[in-house]
Amino acid sequence: MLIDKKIERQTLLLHLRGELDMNTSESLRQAIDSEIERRGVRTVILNLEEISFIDSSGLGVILGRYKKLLPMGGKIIITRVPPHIYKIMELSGLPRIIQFEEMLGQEDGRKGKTV
Amino acid sequence: MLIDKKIERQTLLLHLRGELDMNTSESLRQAIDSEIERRGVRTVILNLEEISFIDSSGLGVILGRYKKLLPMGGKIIITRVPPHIYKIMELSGLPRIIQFEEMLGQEDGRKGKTV
Amino acid sequence: MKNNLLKLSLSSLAENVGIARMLIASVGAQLDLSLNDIEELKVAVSEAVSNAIIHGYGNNSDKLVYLTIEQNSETLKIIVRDEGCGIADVVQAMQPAFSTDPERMGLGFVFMQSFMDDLQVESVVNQGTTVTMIKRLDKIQPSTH
Amino acid sequence: MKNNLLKLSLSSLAENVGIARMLIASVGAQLDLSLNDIEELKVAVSEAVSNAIIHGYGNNSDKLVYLTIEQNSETLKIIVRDEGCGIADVVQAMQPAFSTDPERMGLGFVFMQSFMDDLQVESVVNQGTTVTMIKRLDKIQPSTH
Ligand SMILES: Nc1ncnc2c1ncn2[C@@H]1O[C@H](COP(=O)(O)OP(=O)(O)O)[C@@H](O)[C@H]1O
Ligand SMILES: Nc1ncnc2c1ncn2[C@@H]1O[C@H](COP(=O)(O)OP(=O)(O)O)[C@@H](O)[C@H]1O
Repeated sequence: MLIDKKIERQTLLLHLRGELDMNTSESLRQAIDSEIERRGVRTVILNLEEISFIDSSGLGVILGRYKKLLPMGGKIIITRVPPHIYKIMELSGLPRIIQFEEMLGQEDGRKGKTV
Repeated sequence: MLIDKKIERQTLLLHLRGELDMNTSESLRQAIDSEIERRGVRTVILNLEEISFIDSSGLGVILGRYKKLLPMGGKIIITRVPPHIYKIMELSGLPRIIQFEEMLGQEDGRKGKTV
Repeated sequence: MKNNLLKLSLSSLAENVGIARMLIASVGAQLDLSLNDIEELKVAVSEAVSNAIIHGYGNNSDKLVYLTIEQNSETLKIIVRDEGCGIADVVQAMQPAFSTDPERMGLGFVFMQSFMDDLQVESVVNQGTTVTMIKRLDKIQPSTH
Repeated sequence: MKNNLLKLSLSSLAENVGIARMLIASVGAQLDLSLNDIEELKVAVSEAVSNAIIHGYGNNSDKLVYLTIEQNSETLKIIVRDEGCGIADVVQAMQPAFSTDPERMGLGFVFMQSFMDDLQVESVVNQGTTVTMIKRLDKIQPSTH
């Protein structure tokens, strides 16, 4: 997985590419936690547009960051999720807890619901 | 592998897509031989632009068609070979026997040597 | 479609989980399954192999995970086996959200169950765990692409 | 890079040659080899597995081909084994252009030899053939992409 990082004040924007599984989720955890600790980041935006695979290891790291940010008054936002990735996320219940934005449509890039 | 066929008079143009190995070369052999026999095809042009893999099984079928057409006064022409496929073909000596046209360059689509 | 048997033993390395997924994806493609079905098989295999590495072997990379894929005209059977620590209480382990690792979601077995037609888990403490998953091929619509 | 061991037994089906190639391609990608090196490994594996199916087993799909990939920091060792008819004269079989099948080119061993740093063939008639190929990783330039 490739992680593309941008920071603006207390917001960290991560653009992820590739597969998010037990092999790669640890580096995502570190990428986020280090910015929370070192730079006081409080909002994390994950762009999943180019994620090709996710399983419960990847979902666990996302939920873990949510849980870490919550007591600090921070939040995590997930954007541009491809439909087949969203299906797996839905099954985990994550969309009921975490904010999703700019959903990608089945075929085109049309904007979907903003939860 | 997908085989896209066009016939014009005695010329058969095949556009191949995918991997040309022991699994797929048999269907290429059949596709060519049946047209030679049923429709009197004498020139076979193979467009390899979208071939992603070739090994000695694939090369063997091409050489076999060359050998079949030769005594009939026919010929086989290979066009638009990607560089990494051409490397394997070169090692087999095929370009010294069979006519190659419109070679694809390393990076761009520029025309190379016409043997 | 001829019967097919693929057995892969792989070092218990995190990098190899992707290889296990690719193997099942290739078999799914051979069977001309839809992209959605292939995606689901990949998740199920990913969960079972990850569990073997993380829980079974406690991330010790010197061990081997055994993945067997057996396909005939009716079923695709996937077996993931480890010779690791085993599970004391399988019923509890399979409960949604149950995990012995606070950092994990406890959704591995839930995903395997959702995406496969049958899931069996056999485990002996200190000997290892065998997860057997079945996808019925006669129920699947062939892909239309 | 940790040592890695992958063992794949596969039914002697033509469709499975692509799976064997994909396995070596994944290992090559893990090792961050160049696309060119990965391509060459794919050809070498393809030739050895095809030979096992075509020559070793005479295209009988009920048999198993055994592919082992062993990687440490210095070498990538690939072993392709069958329990087929064996080769009576290995030296002759390895000659360029030698083939017992008039439709084939006799280039399989030539390709394996060209693309690998070492090639060993052991064979016992009616018992089978083991092809061992080695790629030295310390000689390879890491990919720049
Ligand atoms: N192969 C295994 N070996 C030992 N324990 C396992 C194995 N697979 C699962 N378990 C146990 O079952 C629990 C639930 O597994 P699972 O539903 O996949 O969730 P998670 O992996 O998130 O913990 C794990 O936390 C672990 O205690
Ligand atoms: N696994 C094998 N089992 C039995 N015979 C083999 C095996 N591999 C190679 N051979 C023999 O060696 C010959 C040369 O092999 P190769 O160089 O790969 O060329 P080709 O496959 O085109 O015949 C084959 O024609 C066959 O007779």
